[in-house]
Amino acid sequence: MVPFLRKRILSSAVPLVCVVLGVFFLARMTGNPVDLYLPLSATAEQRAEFSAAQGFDLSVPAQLWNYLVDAAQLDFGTSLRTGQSATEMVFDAFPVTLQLAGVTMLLAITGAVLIGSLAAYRPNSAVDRIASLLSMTAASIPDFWFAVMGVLVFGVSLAWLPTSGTLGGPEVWVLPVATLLIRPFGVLVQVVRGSMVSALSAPYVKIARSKGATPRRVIFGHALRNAVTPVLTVAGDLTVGLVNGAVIVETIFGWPGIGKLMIDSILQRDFAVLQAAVLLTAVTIFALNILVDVCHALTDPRVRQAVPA
Amino acid sequence: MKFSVSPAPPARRRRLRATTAALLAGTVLLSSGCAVVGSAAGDAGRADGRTLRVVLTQEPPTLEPCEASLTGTGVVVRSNITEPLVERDPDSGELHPLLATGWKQTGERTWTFDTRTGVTFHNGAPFTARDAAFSIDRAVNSDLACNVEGYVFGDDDLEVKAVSDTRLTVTTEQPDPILPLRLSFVEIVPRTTDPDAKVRIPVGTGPYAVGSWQPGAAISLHRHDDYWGEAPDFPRARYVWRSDASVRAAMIDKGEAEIAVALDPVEAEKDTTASYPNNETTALRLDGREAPLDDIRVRRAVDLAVDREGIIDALLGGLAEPAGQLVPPGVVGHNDGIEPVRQDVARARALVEEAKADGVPVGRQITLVARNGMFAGVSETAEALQYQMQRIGLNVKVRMADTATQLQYQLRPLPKGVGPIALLIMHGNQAGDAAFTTSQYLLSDGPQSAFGTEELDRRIAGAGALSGAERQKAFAELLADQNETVVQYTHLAHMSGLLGLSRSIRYEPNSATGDEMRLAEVSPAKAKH
Amino acid sequence: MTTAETSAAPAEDTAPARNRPPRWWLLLGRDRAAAVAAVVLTSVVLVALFGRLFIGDRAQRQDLDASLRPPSLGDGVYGLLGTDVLGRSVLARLIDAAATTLSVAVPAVLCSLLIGSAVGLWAGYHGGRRESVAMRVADVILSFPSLLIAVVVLYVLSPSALNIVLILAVARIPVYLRTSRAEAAELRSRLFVDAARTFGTPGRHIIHRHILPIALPTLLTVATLDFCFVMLTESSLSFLGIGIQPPDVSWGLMVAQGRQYLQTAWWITVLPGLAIVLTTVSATVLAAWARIATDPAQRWRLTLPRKRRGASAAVPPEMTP
Amino acid sequence: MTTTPAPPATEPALAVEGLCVDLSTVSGTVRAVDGVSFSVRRGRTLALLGESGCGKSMTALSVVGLLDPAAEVTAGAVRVRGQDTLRMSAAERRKLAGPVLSIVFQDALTALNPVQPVGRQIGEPFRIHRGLSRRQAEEKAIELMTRVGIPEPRQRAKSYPHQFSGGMRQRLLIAMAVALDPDVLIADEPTTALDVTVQAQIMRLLRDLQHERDMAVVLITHDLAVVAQRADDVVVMYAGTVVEQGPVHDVFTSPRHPYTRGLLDSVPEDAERGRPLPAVPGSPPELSAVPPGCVFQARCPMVRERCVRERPSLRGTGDGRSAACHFSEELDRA
Repeated sequence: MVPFLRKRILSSAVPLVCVVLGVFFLARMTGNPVDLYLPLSATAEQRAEFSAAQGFDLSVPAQLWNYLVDAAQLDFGTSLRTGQSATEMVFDAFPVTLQLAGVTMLLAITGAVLIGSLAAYRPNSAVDRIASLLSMTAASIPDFWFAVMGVLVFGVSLAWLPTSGTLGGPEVWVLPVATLLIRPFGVLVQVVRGSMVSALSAPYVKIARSKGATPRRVIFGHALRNAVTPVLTVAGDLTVGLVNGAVIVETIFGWPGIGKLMIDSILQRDFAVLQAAVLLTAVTIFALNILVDVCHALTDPRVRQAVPA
Repeated sequence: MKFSVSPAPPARRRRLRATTAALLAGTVLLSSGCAVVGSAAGDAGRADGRTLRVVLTQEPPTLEPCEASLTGTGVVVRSNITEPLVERDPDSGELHPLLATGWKQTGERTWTFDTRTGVTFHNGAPFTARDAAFSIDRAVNSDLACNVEGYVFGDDDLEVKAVSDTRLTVTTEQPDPILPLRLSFVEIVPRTTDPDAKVRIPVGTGPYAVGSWQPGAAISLHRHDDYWGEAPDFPRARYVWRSDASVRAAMIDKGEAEIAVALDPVEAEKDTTASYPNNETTALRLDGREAPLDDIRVRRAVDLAVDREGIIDALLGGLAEPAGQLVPPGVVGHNDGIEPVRQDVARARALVEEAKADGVPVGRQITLVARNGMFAGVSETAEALQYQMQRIGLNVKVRMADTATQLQYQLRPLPKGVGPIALLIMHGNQAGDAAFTTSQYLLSDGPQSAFGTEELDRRIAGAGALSGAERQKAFAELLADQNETVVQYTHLAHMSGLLGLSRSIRYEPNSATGDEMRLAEVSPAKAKH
Repeated sequence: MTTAETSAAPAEDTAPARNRPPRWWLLLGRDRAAAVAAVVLTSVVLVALFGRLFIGDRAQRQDLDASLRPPSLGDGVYGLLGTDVLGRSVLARLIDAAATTLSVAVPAVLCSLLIGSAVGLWAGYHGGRRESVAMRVADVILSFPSLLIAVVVLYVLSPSALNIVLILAVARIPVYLRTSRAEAAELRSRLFVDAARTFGTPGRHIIHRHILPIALPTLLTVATLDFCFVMLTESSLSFLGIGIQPPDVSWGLMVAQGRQYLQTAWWITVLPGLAIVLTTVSATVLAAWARIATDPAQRWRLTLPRKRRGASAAVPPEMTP
Repeated sequence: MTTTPAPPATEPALAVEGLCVDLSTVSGTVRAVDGVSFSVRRGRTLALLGESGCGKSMTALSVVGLLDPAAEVTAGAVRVRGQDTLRMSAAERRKLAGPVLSIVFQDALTALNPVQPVGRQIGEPFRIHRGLSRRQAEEKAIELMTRVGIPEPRQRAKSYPHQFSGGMRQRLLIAMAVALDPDVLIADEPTTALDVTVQAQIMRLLRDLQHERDMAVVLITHDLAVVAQRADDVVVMYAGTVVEQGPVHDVFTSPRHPYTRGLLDSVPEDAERGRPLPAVPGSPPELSAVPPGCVFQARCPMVRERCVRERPSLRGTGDGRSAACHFSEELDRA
């Protein structure tokens, strides 16, 4: 396992550098932020002064060099908008999204495994049809629409939940998590169902039954672990995709997470924050991919064996 | 704001309004009795009748007082946490003493201010003229690159001296007749404030002090017990922010907040909302350098094609007034005689046909650029304009841009090679005088103008030199003239803001509310017995 | 020796009609949900293809006096589903939007499917350095949050339908790339591929003839799920103000624009939302059906008499506890 | 753990009576197995011989209760230890699965769970039926692995199926099947996927285990040579029906059905193993289009008018043999 990890981590280094360079150049393509940060009536001299102070008067390669030199010393610059250190802002926002995404995926995976297995146990039964229809519908509802509906129905009309915000008890989590949850949950139910159906019709399941194994033993002892591989892959991809959902959820519910931070820093041309945020997100995504690979190796001996090669 | 992710641009400044017309009764009703206690909890804290909960569109980037000319910062900081020497009445435009008790011009380039005694900062330190001198120096002469410096002072430095504990002098490089007005933007902080770095949480003399700032979540204020003036009704205040207008409205409905800013016009019919003219004017700026917009008949046709009343009623909740000029009533130079153009599709079509017959390429694609979040309903407005322009035989494409992109189209140097542009702008006259508008928007080389005529340039220069009634008349005439001979602008509407107000409080918004919301003016509603 | 086999290939005892697969419409008829889905999807495609011929400029025709009229039978065909805030017929806009929505979603999915699976199969088949380079590229694309890239690129390059298609396609390439690479990597060691290689069959022929057919059902299933993803992302882009630009209209744009009228005029946002849900659910149902119908080992599921489907199923009666 | 005592050696360990299996297809329901009967005693081997699709595998799966849901037993009985398994509850059947009835499949790779160590899979019957602990079951598994000839069984018990060769996997599958000394072992083409030398080893292993444990073996195959070498009795199936049955030696020396005859005739004296031969011209009928008369009429060299009209029943022809042909005497004489 250790050489496997080492190899994976080393092979992530080059793509990470690509991400850093990519976001640097993409950000520069969006133009000089000077108009945004100075009053419309600011004089040309003030504009030049501002550009010089922020280093925007340098050529892009020179700016890149400065950025890389600073980044090597773990200095990712200062936010144009708030004057805070970009690192600090990113690390303030990151745990919010991480918690949100963690709770969401935990619920999505648990729920999907239970419901998906139930549906797969009797394909085409009423339970299966209803579970499939609901999960497909869930996966195709626009998240912002669901969020606004949730606020109006559960926040205002029924007054069961707070409309938005982060402060308070567990009830503040309900709407944001539900909004973030619907799509991964819907997709995962279908994936679990599909892979459980094929696992349950595999010959080794017949053999297990020929040994007199009970249904519970067949499902949990034999089929589930075989069905888990595609579920893990899809769950990994969906977790990565949660960053997209987080942009919407955090915007609507006023959660100070990394998604909102990134979109705000794009709109505000706050390059330092954008670069720091994308870098941290990318590192997290790489770590997540490695984690998924490790889980694959843990659940499937064939993968484990193939690793040293 | 509808496109809620795009926050109000920081470039939107607090306005210096010298409006003479009192559009609203600015009386603050003093309270008595107990507040209605809501049941719902939320981010903004429990409704306990003692905390005033305000929901903004975005988190203030900072509370640094020298950045208070940023809308997002100023709305929290100004007159709540810190105070300037002089304040402007948003209704009358007159200057009132605040931390200064009086001021006069004592030399060609020098003004002298007497400061108030018995004022203490939140940290307990007494306020003196030295603090005022320090604050002005820090905001204007330092290397902090404060927004207020670029906003009101330009490149010149000020020479500030505290003559005694209660008197200071300010000397400018050039004679400046409106220095007190400029200084109304400088918020006063104690001498102990860091002169070399911006602070995020300021100390001031205002009625409220910052209790805590939970980043991303909320800012809590509490009453400053040693405040020199009248104590505000609410002991505590709490700011939260939601970028989605429907969520802000929901928070009022649910009782999770007492005040919500910038609601959608859809909410206007509720009795928990209050609208107020915010001195903004929207217009379509036509780039007369590019065909087919270089033909005045085409520009005039666009003006005639627009259904202002329809747009206002259907898209802006009926909250705006049709406009025929860039400055709203109350601004020096506003021409009462200009009637907003009425829609006349037949005439517009005829004008386009005429231009076409003369070889003007009316089929060339015009890009209509608008900014997401400029005002609620902006994208529908852009669609309506596009349709109405298309209906008279022009070829129009809409491009919704973000703030930074739209500014590239708005400010000189204008982008090249992008074809004919019709730019949707929203202009707030800041000085209360049309000179500001004309120099920016109407001069041929004005920073926010696409083109002009020499004749108009001459008239603008001439009008700027006049004063009094002559000045009013000259500007009024040249505004009418732009509508006749230049037609760079197709004016749409003088806009309004919409505030959500809980039934448990009383507050009268005024034209400055968007930039400076004075919590001390909010009082609990009278409870019914 | 001695075999009772008449045909060399061992066939399954359970597949009686093994000489030719059953007619697909028979299988479709056997699955009522799939049949309904097929009808829905066909009508959506027909509407998208020909709807504009019938509605003329109705989708664009504004009437500010007729703003926000609720659905009614009294206002003619185009008033059937009410009007939006600009007084345009919601029905006409739904029809117009069908074409735009599909013209964004279909090319985006097809592009990413074609490019992603071609590169993935190639990388997986050859392995080695080509494989690692392809995978690292996929890693890079995946680690940029796609919505943010969309925001950056669409603000810089202007939000046109073509750019939206390009971004969505690029953002989804890694998904196909990874899936097809995994399949190809597994298949390249199989006997029949080895055999083909021994005979000197060129790599692209092996990929095309031997690997692609096996990987295709999985890829198509992913593509269906992506179809839904693309429509929803396009909708989210509209929410952020950079989706399809007026006067074009897509279902996603309609949902996004209508959401502020949720309380006063539900039809503006609920109806296009319903269209998205119906289309994607139909596509998913049909994809699931196609997957079973094309897989000889699974096809029997469709042949069960309806009365027994609910009762028994993958696990026979004695398995039920 | 078993509920009923093992039958005396004279009683059949397994008796299948009039088994009918229907199969749902797109074009309707077809009868895949039609009135199949046979029985086998402990220590004896019965071969089910036939082409692909003749219903022999489906018969075997019905016996152990592992039919796909598309197939359904519509008539008949499967008797072990005097009880009809088809009329048992699911729980009762589970008690028989392993200690009484057991099965070995053709493809050992997919028949073993890829994510479980083989030791655990082989030990599983002991955990299910004997209630042994995981460790005890593992010990039993190692014993079995030793018995079926896996080298270094203690280490190999922790390995996974993909780490074994095809022959070894088949041995593992057999070890699992014989773990609880079943009365009846059904071997469904156990050697088809293996190469020739390994085939012989596996068949030898099966024979040794059968003798050692006194099991009845039902051998499902299309390989005439295997039948000739291994089986005591043979049941020849065609299009879901039994066309001939009897002791292998008798049937092979004097077939009483033209189909059996055709199969045997097609074998050259010096036949090379593993070479597929066109046994009988033509191919069996689609199950959905089985003719009303004799099922074999289309390919029968001696077909007559009666064969088209009337389906021959399986008649006893003396010496414990039977055949389903109107004219079996003619074959006997020839």
